[in-house]
Amino acid sequence: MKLIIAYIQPEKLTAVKQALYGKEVFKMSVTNALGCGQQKGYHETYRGADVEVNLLKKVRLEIAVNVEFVDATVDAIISAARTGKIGDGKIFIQNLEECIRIRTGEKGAEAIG
Amino acid sequence: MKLIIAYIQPEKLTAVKQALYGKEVFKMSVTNALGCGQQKGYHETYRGADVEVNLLKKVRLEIAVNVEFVDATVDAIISAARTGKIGDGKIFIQNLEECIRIRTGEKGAEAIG
Amino acid sequence: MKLIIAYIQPEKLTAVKQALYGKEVFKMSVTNALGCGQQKGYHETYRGADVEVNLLKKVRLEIAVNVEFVDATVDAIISAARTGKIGDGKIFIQNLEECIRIRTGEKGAEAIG
Amino acid sequence: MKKWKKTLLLIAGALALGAGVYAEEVAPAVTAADAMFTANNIWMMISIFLVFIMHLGFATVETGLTRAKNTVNILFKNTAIVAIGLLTYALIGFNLMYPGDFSIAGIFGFGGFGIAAPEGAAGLIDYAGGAYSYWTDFLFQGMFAATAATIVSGAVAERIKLGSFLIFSTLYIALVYPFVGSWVWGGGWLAEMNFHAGSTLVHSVGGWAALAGILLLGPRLGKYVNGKAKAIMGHNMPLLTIGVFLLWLGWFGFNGGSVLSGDPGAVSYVLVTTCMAAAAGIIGSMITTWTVQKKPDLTMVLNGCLAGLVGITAGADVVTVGAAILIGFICGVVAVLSVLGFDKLKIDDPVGATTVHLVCGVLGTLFVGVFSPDFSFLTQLIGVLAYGAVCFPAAFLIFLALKKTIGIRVSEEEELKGLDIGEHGMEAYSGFQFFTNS
Amino acid sequence: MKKWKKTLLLIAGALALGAGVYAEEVAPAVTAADAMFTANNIWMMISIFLVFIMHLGFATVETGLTRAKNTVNILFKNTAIVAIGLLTYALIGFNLMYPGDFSIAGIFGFGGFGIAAPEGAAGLIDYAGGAYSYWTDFLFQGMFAATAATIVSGAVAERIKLGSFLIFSTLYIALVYPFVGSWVWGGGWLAEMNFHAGSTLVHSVGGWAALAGILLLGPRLGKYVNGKAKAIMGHNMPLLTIGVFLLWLGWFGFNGGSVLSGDPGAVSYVLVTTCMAAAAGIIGSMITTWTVQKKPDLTMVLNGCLAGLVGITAGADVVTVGAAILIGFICGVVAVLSVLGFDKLKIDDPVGATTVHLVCGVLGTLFVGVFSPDFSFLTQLIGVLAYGAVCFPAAFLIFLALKKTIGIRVSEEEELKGLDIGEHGMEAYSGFQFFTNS
Amino acid sequence: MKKWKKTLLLIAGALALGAGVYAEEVAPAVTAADAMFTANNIWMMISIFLVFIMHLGFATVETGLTRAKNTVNILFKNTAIVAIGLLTYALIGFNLMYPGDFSIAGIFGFGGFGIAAPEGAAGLIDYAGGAYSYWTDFLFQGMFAATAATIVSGAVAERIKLGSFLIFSTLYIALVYPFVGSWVWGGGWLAEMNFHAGSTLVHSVGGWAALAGILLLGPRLGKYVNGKAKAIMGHNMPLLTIGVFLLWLGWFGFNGGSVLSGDPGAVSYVLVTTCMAAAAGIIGSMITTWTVQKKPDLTMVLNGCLAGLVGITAGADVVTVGAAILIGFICGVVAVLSVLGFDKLKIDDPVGATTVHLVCGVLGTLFVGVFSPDFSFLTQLIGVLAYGAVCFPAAFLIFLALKKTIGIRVSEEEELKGLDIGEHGMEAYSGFQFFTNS
Ligand SMILES: Nc1ncnc2c1ncn2[C@@H]1O[C@H](COP(=O)(O)OP(=O)(O)O)[C@@H](O)[C@H]1O
Ligand SMILES: Nc1ncnc2c1ncn2[C@@H]1O[C@H](COP(=O)(O)OP(=O)(O)O)[C@@H](O)[C@H]1O
Ligand SMILES: Nc1ncnc2c1ncn2[C@@H]1O[C@H](COP(=O)(O)OP(=O)(O)O)[C@@H](O)[C@H]1O
Repeated sequence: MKLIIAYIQPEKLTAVKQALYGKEVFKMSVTNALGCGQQKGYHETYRGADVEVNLLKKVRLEIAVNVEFVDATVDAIISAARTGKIGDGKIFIQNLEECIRIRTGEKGAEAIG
Repeated sequence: MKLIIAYIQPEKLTAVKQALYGKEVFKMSVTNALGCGQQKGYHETYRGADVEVNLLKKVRLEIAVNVEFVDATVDAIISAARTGKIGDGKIFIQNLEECIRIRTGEKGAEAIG
Repeated sequence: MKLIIAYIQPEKLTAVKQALYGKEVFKMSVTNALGCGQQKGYHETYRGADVEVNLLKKVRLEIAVNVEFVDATVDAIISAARTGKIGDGKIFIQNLEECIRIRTGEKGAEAIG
Repeated sequence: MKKWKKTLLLIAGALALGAGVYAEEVAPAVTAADAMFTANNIWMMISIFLVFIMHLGFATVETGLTRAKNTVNILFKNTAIVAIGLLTYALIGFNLMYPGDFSIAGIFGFGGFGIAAPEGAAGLIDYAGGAYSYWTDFLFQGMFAATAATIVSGAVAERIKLGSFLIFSTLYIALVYPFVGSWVWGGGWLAEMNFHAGSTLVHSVGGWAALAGILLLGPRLGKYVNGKAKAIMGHNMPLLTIGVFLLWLGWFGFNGGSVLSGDPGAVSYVLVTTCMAAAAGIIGSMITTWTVQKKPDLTMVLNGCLAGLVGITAGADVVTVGAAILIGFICGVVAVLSVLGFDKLKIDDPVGATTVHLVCGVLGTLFVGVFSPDFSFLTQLIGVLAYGAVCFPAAFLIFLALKKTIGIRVSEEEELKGLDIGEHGMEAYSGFQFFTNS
Repeated sequence: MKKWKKTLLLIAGALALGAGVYAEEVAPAVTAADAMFTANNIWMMISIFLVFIMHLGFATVETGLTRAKNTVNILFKNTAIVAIGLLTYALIGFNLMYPGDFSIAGIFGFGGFGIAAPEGAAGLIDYAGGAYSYWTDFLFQGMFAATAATIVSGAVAERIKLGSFLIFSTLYIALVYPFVGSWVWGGGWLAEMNFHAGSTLVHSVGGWAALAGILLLGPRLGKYVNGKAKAIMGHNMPLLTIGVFLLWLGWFGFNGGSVLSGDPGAVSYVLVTTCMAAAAGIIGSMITTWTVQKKPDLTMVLNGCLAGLVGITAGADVVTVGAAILIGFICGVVAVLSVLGFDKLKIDDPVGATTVHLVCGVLGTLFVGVFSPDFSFLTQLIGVLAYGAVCFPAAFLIFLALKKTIGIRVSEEEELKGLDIGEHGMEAYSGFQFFTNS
Repeated sequence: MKKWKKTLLLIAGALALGAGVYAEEVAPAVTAADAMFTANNIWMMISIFLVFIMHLGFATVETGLTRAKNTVNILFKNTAIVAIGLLTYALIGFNLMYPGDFSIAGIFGFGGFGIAAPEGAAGLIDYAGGAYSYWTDFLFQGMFAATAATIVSGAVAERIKLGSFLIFSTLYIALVYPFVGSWVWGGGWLAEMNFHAGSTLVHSVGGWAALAGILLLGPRLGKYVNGKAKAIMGHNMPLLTIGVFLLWLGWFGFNGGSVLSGDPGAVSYVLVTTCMAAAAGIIGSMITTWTVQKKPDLTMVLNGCLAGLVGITAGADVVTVGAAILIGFICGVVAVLSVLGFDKLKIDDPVGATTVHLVCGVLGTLFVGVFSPDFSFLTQLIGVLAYGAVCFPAAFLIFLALKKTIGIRVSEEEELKGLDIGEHGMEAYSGFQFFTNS
């Protein structure tokens, strides 16, 4: 099992969700995050004082999948989130040792989906 | 060392915390998250337009523990968070390579608790 | 590649960011979190009823780096976040198997920075 | 707004005082009585506006002191109540409260459905001795009517079913409030006893119903755990503060308008006692909360301000400035202790409505018998008991009937998710992130 | 505030009625006409305050019904509009609306730039038949002027360029509004036809411009996806509710002040019909939204309240109380259906301004011809059409000219990020966390 | 509200003008002077309400311009100040400000503790030449008293200890404000010199104390880093905007009530100059912020509006409409530059109180000598300097004494966590998620 973490532009969340559903990935967790990447920030001013905003709003997806779903999941995210512009985001993949469904106590591959 | 990530229903947080304390797990980090799982969402309407809300409010726990604490931690979470209803949540376990206490620079098993 | 997760005091974020920039670590993701650690909480009261607040506000950093950057990153965080007081925070290091830049599809070491 | 006609219309209008027929050739001379009538009526209209804005004050206070997930529901209830109050008062309430003649001596009378002004210019001037017009009278009284239900709204918040609450409010405002109101304002038996309660009547009528509602509903989930009161924090202190200031503002009309004319000496005196009691309520509750809770609690101090205002409402025109300060101060102290006390009794009132309106309303009414030589403590006590003896059971019965039939409490699941989603399918603060752990 | 001079100054002041020269020895006796003048003028000044606070009401309603990321922009527009409205009205508007003599019979006239009171005490008393002073008149009318642009502000929110909106508003308020206003209020051709619209005029003038703006701008990104309307939720229901209550409060002056004197009978009657229509609007929309949408939508009910208020504005002084309730109820029902209908037509109006001000403004004006025997339906229809025929094209042309030159819509990127960052480089709720997924 | 007694009581009440003895048989005829008295008094009571609501305006402006973590603290201070202001004014202030006779010629006098109306109906009518009642006078002045401390509250926000602030406010309102106030309003030496400042006096008295407080406290943590000003963003722009509109509304009573009668010409003229200056302040600051900061800053424009209002306060009754616009515009421009300037000087004023109240207050007072032929620039300058010479050192000394004893600044840790937790042990927005990185 793998844990896929993806940072995407907030406005792409709906499209990414649709794309994941299309690949039969229905389960995921979402948090909002602030990101510092290649995308440069912008300037705000407040009462004359300059504010450099370099932490930009991002959405963080966390998706646990069985190994055979990894490629489909990554492809789905990329296809929906890519605009070709800086700031599109990044995907990280980690190993996941165990997964347990709280309701039933099921473990592993059965529990994940 | 392992990193345990658990998604639970928000209203269960206090109970889970108590259960973890009972097992002498005192340290944890909490964020709020939105989750898409087996639990189906609900519909809102706003000025006549339908809104399907399928990202439900969840609480995400992140708990780093030494290997010998893994089972106790998982059990505590399950015992306090389980209602038997869809939406109870899920637990993920990952390997944790290193842990450092910023204040003292201690590392590993000492630092974790 | 490694994934470094650090919990720090919110007011240290700017300093930590500067320190990371100094070590040429420019990319990171930030979320806010609540933490339960050695730092004891505080009491609020509301209309006479006591409220024990033991989940304290923390900032969570997630930084993916190539292996050779791990030490520099950890040092930078510690140097900027340490005050010597309880509540300074903790750093966790995990293995990171893959990293993909959504915009270009680049993978691995190239994609991370 | 046809300015070209203005000169004509206005001379005529001002003089003819609303009569249908305007003399276009010879405008009769303005008399001093006309001018006084106009001035008095303007004062009463201002009071209408001030009492009206109290409804916004109540809405924001209740919203501020409850959780974000129940915000839409509270705003909805407070909006609907104003509409229900005004319409039922036009249909039934006004003529039940001011029946003219009583069918059952001093206890019950009904002047018929609907509202209609006395005819002609003479009718206008004759009405209320030329102090204000029929329509002004109706609207001033109508603005009060909804208040009783609004007081209940806060006390039962975060757990009552919307439909049941609206049915309760309609019945209570349309029937109970004007019925018991007629005993004093309509010239019934309590008026004949020289009972002096002024507008605190509204507070106690609302307060008793609030108590009945709370007892039948039970506390919110998670309020009392293992016998200990837990804090369920209100989500918006600026809203609360806006509400309290608006209520104080409204009280200028609530008490000042109750003088029923623009009499400079009498009205301004009432404004002074009202403000002094509010200020003393703030100081009284501030000292108490700082002492008892170690750190001064804003919500307690704002409750204390309202407590002072409710406390002075009965006696605003008949006590001295010194007594007003004392009354306000005592009510401020009592407010804090009463909120703590109700929690001890496991009576869960999220906004302190029973404390402010019932406890301090009763206290204020009794204080008239203490601080003014013209009124008897015994009569004041009888009045207070009489209202409790009718309002509490009446509210209890209506709530009970609803509980046995359509139910009054939302499901546990809905209570956890919030009534905004449950009753309205919407959120109050779309886009904002909440940490919802209760 | 020099109290040591008070006694002297005040006797003199009160009597001399603003005349420059104060008699210090022999104060002339106060006449009843002086007192009446003072009372009437006080009423009109109160109306000024009430109409003024409507601007805050509009600002908060529009803010509440849109997204957090566009809040600063909306507040900014509503602040700027008040300033632009008052200043252009002083420079041009007042004398365009009340030209005195028409250059083109009943259609166009201009009384010259700037404002200046008639001279001397006599001028004061003679002005408007002694009902109020020149300055009161100017300020009351000036407070209305900005309203038309404010109505547009909500409809075009979340996507219009700030600069273009300010230019549009300046032109529309300074030229179009007073020009068409003179037809009725200035004594022009519609006044001569006995057209009775009162202040709904403002609503329709604003409403037509709102419609023109929406059509040229197009819907917000993400509002209509695959031909279906998506919800773009407003971010702050308490702000919305505060706004609606403040607007209702303001309406007491909007309608009550339009009586143009403090006449007790006439003004208080208008207050009653106004309140009854607002209350019935709430009930009408509540029933409709509960039926159509299954759960009652707070935003619809608050729109319904405003719809009732707009609906009664034309006829407040000439219809019966029963008719007022009916008008309010119908407008409440229509409000809900109209919001749904505009969405079907893909006309994206975030706050329902076209529904409330245009649809219900037109309805209310026509209702005068239905419910009052003194006015002809045909004339009312002619008036309504005349305003549409001039205001819509005028607004459309101004917007079109702006679109072809400096552009009227912000970039897609700015719309996604929000106009607060884009136009102002700042945030409305610094520190709060949002979940921004649109 | 005993309607059955109404007719009788009201005829009597209206005529007897608050006298204790009511003739029940033969009601004396209403005189025009009675009606005028009633109308004037109503106007002054309205002014009381308007000035009262300014306190809510200040509370919301200050809350909006500071961080969420200090919200409870600011609301608490503003609530407590109103109570302290009213109570100390009743005890000491009123008779210190209006001593009747001066002990030290034109400089100091004290009329004794407490408040008491002149006796009998005659006393009422004689008081202030029949313009308003004793109680109206007291309450109008009392509402001003707290304002001075409120101005300080914003400037020292986010770092001052609650207890120290309350002690400072009590001393400053009870002693310093009425003492220096007596020089002008009490008929002291500046009144004799024909110094014309009107209510700007309040602004400068508050402004000097704000400056003293800021200098002794030092800037907020993180405000000036490496010699550069950093933005510490206010957390709630809708609250700020609500506050500014409420303040503008209140200013109608602040300036209009300072006419001290309902004189139609004089009052309405003051309302017009007030509005014109506010509008011009908006335009002036808008142009300046748009030019200097590239994008127009809402907080600057709202400060500019207040700056225009403060600027016109001294001369509202004596300058032309054109001059009012000019004064407002200049103050609007100055407001923006002054906020930037104070930041350059590292004087950290989170809400711009020193800019708005001190800088524009001084400017406005001087402008009277420039734009009105009746007043001398030199006298105006002397007045301004006199106030600075007493108020600044007085405030400085009180703050210094507190600093040396109980301390005036909260600990660094408390400042980081927020004063809501530190001073009150509670939060303003329970459940909302914040990103707290400072
Ligand atoms: N090395 C990293 N560690 C943690 N988060 C990262 C890293 N690189 C990118 N991110 C996250 O991804 C987001 C998008 O990255 P960005 O550099 O803008 O994309 P791109 O690589 O397409 O230019 C960032 O805002 C940040 O949240
Ligand atoms: N595969 C997954 N990847 C990421 N998060 C998941 C996954 N499965 C479940 N979750 C999280 O756990 C929450 C509860 O899951 P749910 O399916 O409702 O529980 P159950 O398995 O008991 O039906 C989800 O809302 C989501 O936040
Ligand atoms: N074992 C753990 N698992 C998850 N989070 C932890 C763990 N230990 C510490 N943390 C996070 O780090 C924060 C700081 O920890 P704390 O114990 O206060 O630091 P210190 O070790 O210096 O006393 C906590 O609030 C929590 O968010």
